[in-house]
Amino acid sequence: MLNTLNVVRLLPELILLVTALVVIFVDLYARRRTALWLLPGVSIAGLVLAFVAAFAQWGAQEVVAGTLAADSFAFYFKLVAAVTVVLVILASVRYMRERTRFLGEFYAFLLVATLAVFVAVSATDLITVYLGLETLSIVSYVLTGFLRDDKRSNEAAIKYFLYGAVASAIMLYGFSLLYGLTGTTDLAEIARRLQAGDVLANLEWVAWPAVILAAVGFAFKASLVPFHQWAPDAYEGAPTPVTMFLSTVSKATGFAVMARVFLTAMPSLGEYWMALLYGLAILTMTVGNLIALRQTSVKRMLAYSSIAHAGFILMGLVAVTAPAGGHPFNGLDGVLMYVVAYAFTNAGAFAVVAAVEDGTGDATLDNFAGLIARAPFLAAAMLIFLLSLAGVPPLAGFAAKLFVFAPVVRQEYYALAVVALVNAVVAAGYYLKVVKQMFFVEVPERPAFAVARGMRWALWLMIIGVFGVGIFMNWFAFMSVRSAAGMLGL
Amino acid sequence: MAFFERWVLTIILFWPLLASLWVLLIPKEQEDRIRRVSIWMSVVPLVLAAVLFVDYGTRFLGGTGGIQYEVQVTWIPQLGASYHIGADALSVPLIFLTALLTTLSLYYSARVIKHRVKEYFFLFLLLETGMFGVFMALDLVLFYVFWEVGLVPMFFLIGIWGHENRMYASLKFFLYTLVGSVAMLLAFLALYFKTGTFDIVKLTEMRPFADDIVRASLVFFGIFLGLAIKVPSWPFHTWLPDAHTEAPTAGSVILAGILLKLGAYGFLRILLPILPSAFAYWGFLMVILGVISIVYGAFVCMAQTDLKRLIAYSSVSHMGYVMLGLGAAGVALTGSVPWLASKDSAALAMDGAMLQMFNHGIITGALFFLVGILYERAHTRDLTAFGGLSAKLPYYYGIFMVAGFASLGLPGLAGFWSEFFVFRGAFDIVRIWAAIGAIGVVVTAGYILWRIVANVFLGEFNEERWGNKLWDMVGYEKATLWPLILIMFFLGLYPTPLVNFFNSAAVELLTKAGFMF
Amino acid sequence: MILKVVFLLVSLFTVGSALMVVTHKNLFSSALFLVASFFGVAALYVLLEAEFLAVAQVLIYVGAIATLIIFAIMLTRGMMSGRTSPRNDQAAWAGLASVVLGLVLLYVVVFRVQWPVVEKPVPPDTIEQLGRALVGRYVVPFEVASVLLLAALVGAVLIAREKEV
Amino acid sequence: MDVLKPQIGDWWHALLQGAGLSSGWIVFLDALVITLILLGLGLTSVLFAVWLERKLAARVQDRLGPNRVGPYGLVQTVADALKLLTKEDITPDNAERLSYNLAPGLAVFAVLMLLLVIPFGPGLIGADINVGVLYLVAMGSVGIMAILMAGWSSNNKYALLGGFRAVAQLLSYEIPMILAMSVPVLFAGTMSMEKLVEQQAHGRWFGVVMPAAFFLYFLAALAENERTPFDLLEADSEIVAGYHIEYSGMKFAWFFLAFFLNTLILSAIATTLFLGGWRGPFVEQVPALGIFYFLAKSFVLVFAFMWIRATFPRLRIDQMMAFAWKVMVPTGLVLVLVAAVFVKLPVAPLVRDVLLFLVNVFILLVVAGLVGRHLRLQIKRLSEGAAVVS
Amino acid sequence: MVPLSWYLAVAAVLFVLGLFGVLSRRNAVAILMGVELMLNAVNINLLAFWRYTQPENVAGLVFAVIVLTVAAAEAAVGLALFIALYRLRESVNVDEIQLLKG
Repeated sequence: MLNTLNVVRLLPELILLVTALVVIFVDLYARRRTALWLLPGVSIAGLVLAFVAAFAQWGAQEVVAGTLAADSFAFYFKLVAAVTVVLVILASVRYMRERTRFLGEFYAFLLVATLAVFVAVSATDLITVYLGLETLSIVSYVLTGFLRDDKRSNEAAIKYFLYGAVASAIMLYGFSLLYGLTGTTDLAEIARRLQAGDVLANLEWVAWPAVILAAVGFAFKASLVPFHQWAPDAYEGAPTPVTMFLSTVSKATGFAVMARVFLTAMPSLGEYWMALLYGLAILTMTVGNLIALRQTSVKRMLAYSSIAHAGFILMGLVAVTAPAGGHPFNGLDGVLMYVVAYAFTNAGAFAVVAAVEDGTGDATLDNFAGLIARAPFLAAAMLIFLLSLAGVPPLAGFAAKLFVFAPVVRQEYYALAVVALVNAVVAAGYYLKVVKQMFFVEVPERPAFAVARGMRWALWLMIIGVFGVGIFMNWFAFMSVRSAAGMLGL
Repeated sequence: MAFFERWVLTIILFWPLLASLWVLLIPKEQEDRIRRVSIWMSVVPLVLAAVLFVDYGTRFLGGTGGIQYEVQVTWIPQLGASYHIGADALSVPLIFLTALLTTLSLYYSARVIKHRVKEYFFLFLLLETGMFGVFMALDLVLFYVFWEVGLVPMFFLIGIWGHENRMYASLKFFLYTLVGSVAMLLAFLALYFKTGTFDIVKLTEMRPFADDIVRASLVFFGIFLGLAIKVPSWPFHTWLPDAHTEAPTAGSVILAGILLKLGAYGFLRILLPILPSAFAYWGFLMVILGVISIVYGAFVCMAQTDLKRLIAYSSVSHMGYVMLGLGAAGVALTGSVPWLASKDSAALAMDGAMLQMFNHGIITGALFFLVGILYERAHTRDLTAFGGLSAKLPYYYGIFMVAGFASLGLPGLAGFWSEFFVFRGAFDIVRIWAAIGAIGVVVTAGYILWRIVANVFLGEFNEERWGNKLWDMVGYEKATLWPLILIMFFLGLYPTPLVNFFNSAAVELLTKAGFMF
Repeated sequence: MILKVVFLLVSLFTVGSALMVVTHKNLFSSALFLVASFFGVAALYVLLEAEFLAVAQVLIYVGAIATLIIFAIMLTRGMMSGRTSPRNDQAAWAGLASVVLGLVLLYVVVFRVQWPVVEKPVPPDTIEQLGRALVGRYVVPFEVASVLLLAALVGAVLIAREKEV
Repeated sequence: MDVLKPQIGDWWHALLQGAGLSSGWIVFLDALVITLILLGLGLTSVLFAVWLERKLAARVQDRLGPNRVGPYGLVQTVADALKLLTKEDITPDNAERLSYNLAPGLAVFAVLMLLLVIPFGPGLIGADINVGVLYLVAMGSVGIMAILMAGWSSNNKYALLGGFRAVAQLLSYEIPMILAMSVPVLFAGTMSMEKLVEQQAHGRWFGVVMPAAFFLYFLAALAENERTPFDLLEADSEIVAGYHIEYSGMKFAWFFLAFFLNTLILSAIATTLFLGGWRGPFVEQVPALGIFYFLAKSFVLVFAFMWIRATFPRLRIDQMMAFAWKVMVPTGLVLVLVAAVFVKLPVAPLVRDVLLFLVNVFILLVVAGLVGRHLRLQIKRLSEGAAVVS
Repeated sequence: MVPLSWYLAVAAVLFVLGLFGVLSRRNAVAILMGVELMLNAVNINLLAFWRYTQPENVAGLVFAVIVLTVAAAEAAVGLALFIALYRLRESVNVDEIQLLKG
């Protein structure tokens, strides 16, 4: 009921909502020149406030209004999302300015998408889970197709939309079965009811359909093979800042929701969903990497690479355990580490792609040739991000890999470990292809180009982030272990 | 001296990193300044490493062995991973070797590298930090971090400043090493889950998986893969000829001189003390691989026409000695050989392996410098293109002969002692295999004398092709090589200090592994 | 008994219309059958004593979604008839997969599982409770849904707007 | 409260039970009879309304109107209907037959369905479902569907344009209409039509308490009914009758019927929601009076509809859309907000009603003022532009 | 009373029909129609479960309401995209979207 609602717990969400409205009003009333810096400024200010509001509540552990959890797990994702979206906004200032005049709407949509992420990651009820995911999806469709007159943007959005709509319908069917079996939509309550006697007798018959159908939706959001076909197209066709968002925050949300639903609502079905995810993980990383190997567009290559990375993240969830005493490497903290590392890294890589697109018109491998001479900062930044993606220490990607490989080793899933190993190497192979283009190939005839200021800041922040996560792994380990512990009931 | 004790390693470790950042801040147009800065900055760790060498020696004489200069600062408390570094009788010489070869390489490169100077020196200094880190790390995570940090700059050094096939070679180098290192990471994690720590010292005390040979073997092979690729042992060696051949001169020097030692060092620092049971169990395998490497490498050398490639394959062969020595010690650990013989033999074999690590660094480093010097003039590495250089380039010939003879193990030069110790140790333990391995020594003499000396230095001088394009060694080249030549002579005549160092390290490691002396 | 007959008629109507929706060649007719199907579903809701949802179904599905769909069809006139087949190359596989999935679902969901059925009447104040729930326990989804609708509206306008001159 | 229904209903049920029918049959016959009554009532009213419209328009235009068939031409409509029924029924060659033939029926059906929830008198309601108001809105959208079908299936570009306009206009005006309708719903706390009437006892008509909402509803109803000044979907001078351009004979008659039924029903809804429904003096004593009051109030509204139609010019389509979205929707939102606040106001009902009335009038004035100012500005700009051109 | 399984059967059939539409249709709007059928099936499920297992708990109703709402928003955005696509390509057939393949 309303009177028991603790509004403070919803402060991050409210701040985002208000900021989105303010952005729209600013867009209405500010002069264009002012709006150009005021819009991103206001958006970033709102996100920073939301970040602070979420950070201040770190450590809380309660359910707000029956359908949202205010726990460390959720706050962790909120923090990551807020930071990443700030970076996205910084990276998009010039990119979007040159491509559309609906800037106010763009930033407002980004904020609403973030709001949806906030809701989805803290959802403790099938209804909020669905609504959060779906809001995120629908706003993402719009963002993907934002450059309406650009064929690629539009087609990307349509592909994304069609896959998304089907996936969410399938997921809903699974949810409805869960609801039918347990008579409730509350995740924790579902878990309790699933262990009740009358339900138990039917469990084996509902378990597979419910798990598979529900997993489809999450798998779509997290772009796991075989529900990934939208991803490369959407990532390539969408405005690149949007791609940054999709490939990091949106994907992370898929994992957050997947983890929460499976761990909170279906712990007793663990063997079912873990087996499913095991297969998906292997499939995802292998297929993603193999296709990425063949790409000539860097944007598309990164798209497939982020599919492959989804497989790596999934490893954490496959091998999730609840070791006593809140020790690290319980699997879930691997997901969390990966998400934060990946947020900086992949967003950074796509930001560089955006900058290269701005500077050279496209983002094929050829456009990256000799980048070190033409835009040394970009090349260096890209190198750092690619190395991080490859998992080279002391960068963020290493921390991530460490934390997802660890639980797999702990559980002694040797097959998975070997597949992951091979994939890590394959992935490094195509990352190095880009490095090779940037550093080894020399094209003296191509002109140098400059990087926009917002982009420069965003890249610096992301570089700092990538190094920070890698070197000060302990802070992030601390936070992710705490968050994971809360979720695992430790 | 408390300050020295506490900070010397850290300063050595991070000094090159600071230097590299300094280089980064210098505008790329000021190439001379970049060169000066990097060379002088690299001298600092060299001096410190020399001081360290001496200091450790005095301590050693004073009776304090084992790991010294230990620093342990909590890094990731959740994982029990810490910034834990230290140096013992094994690592101190290797640190010195690293500092020496880096300084020489930088000095040499300053004259040779004209293209993208800033990046070059930046990467080289970064590389030095990575190598130092591996030799100092006493924590598996830290070890892994520095292991990988060393990987990236070398990838660039090969890829940007290498020869025609540099891109292929750099990619191959990186990917091969990465396969190994990821496997190694997985094995480290397995160790962690068994013990709850990444600390090498603690792990050594705990000796995880001592009673579970299956899991111990799994972990062993995870780490083994990473190290053996780096060493490189046959059949993981295929990246090496490409990488060495295509790398720029200084890159080859570091690659052969230091990076290969990282793998061998890993065997001694991690595998032997932490997983002695598996090390012993699979010791015979290492013997076999070592012998195959020796013989195979040597025979392949005979078939080379590319001078640099020949030296590269000789590295495979020479690193085979290291493997043979280590494997023999492992076999001795099983206790399957007579007690009395194996006790000292194991230590001797390990002494030999360690000596070989150091010597090979010096000798092959020198050889690669020499090949580089020739290449700078002739722009070809084809053996058959030359002939009769002994008359035209006498100084060069002389230096080359010293290095070459050292390489083939001529008594009086450094190489002799390591080969001698290895075979002396191994003969007692794995007699037949050691005997087969000895074939390699013969073949080595063959390719040094027949392939190189006969083809390059003797015979007809091709006047119309080379005319006066080839000139003898000049000052900076001499300055680069003389320190190495001197060390070869010194160690050839008086190896005792180094042998003492290594012997104490070997004894200590074997003791930790459960060998009673 | 009479309820069962009514149910059967309604569901036949619904499923039949749905079948036409997915098989009819003419897109516009498909859309009309979709409307019919929506009505059928609304009637099923009435049979389930969920009048509010039945009305909402008509209001939203027929009044909003179907209208939008038909509107879109009309705006993209000329596309739904003629030249190309309405089905894609994988229609046969799709049919097979759908039949198999359908059989599995029917077997599992309908015949296998003993759903925990209770014989209880619907409380008379259901709608009031629904209203209270929407501003109580489910206030967050309620509000988020409104934000979503607003965003979707703005987004749709933004994307479908006239070409800029 | 239920005065009429129990009396008649009990007698009727007793009769049926006496005939030895099972309860299932009784339910069925109930439904049948109610349907027939509603149909009869609706259709007769339409006959009268058509006549009224023609007479009224004639009077406004200083003509006589129908005066041949029957006294004052009262039976003229019947004659016209018969004529339409006997005319040839043409279906265009390229028409989409199914929907072409279905559309008129659906149009009438959609409107007739609305009769079900309208309380004609105390207890005289087809079905008092508890989401009555929502039902009204929902059925309204079915009407749109019929127009879309007609517009599309005729395969005529004017018809299609009419269809487009139907969606644009009807959907747009549905929103202020729903907003206006939700004001009394909010105030009464129920969506049941009968309960809404109950809440308007003692002359406390919502239309009086909240004149702005009533006015908003009225305007929206004009548009929903495709009446001047909002009759753009069949604007004769632009798209020659729009969606039913191809229809003739019987099928045209269906559309015609739907149109007039809609007029009546929108008035009836307005009566129920805002004018106290069947309430009036002495209804408590003589329930039958309720029907009279209800019809009387409804026909006053119908009269107003017709009057406006006869006297106003048609809007341009962009003006019409702008009016809906820029004037009516915001006003409606404000009204809903105001109502929501006032419902919770802790004062005596009378005080609250008076306050609400004042606020409503204020809003009405403000909106009127704003619209007026805008119009004046536009006129000024237009005249200046004209000056420049000339 | 009609047994619950009847409703579930209708819902399952509707769901599968929708899925068939999605998989077999070439036109984007037709695919969307399939999706709408699937959503309807879900709603039938939800309401049937609500009625037969938990009539006094409105969670099922709330869920159905939310699904309805989201479906509307989704359809709006989707159709807007289709219209934009049509403006760009004069076609809303998805298998003609080749630009991004491969």
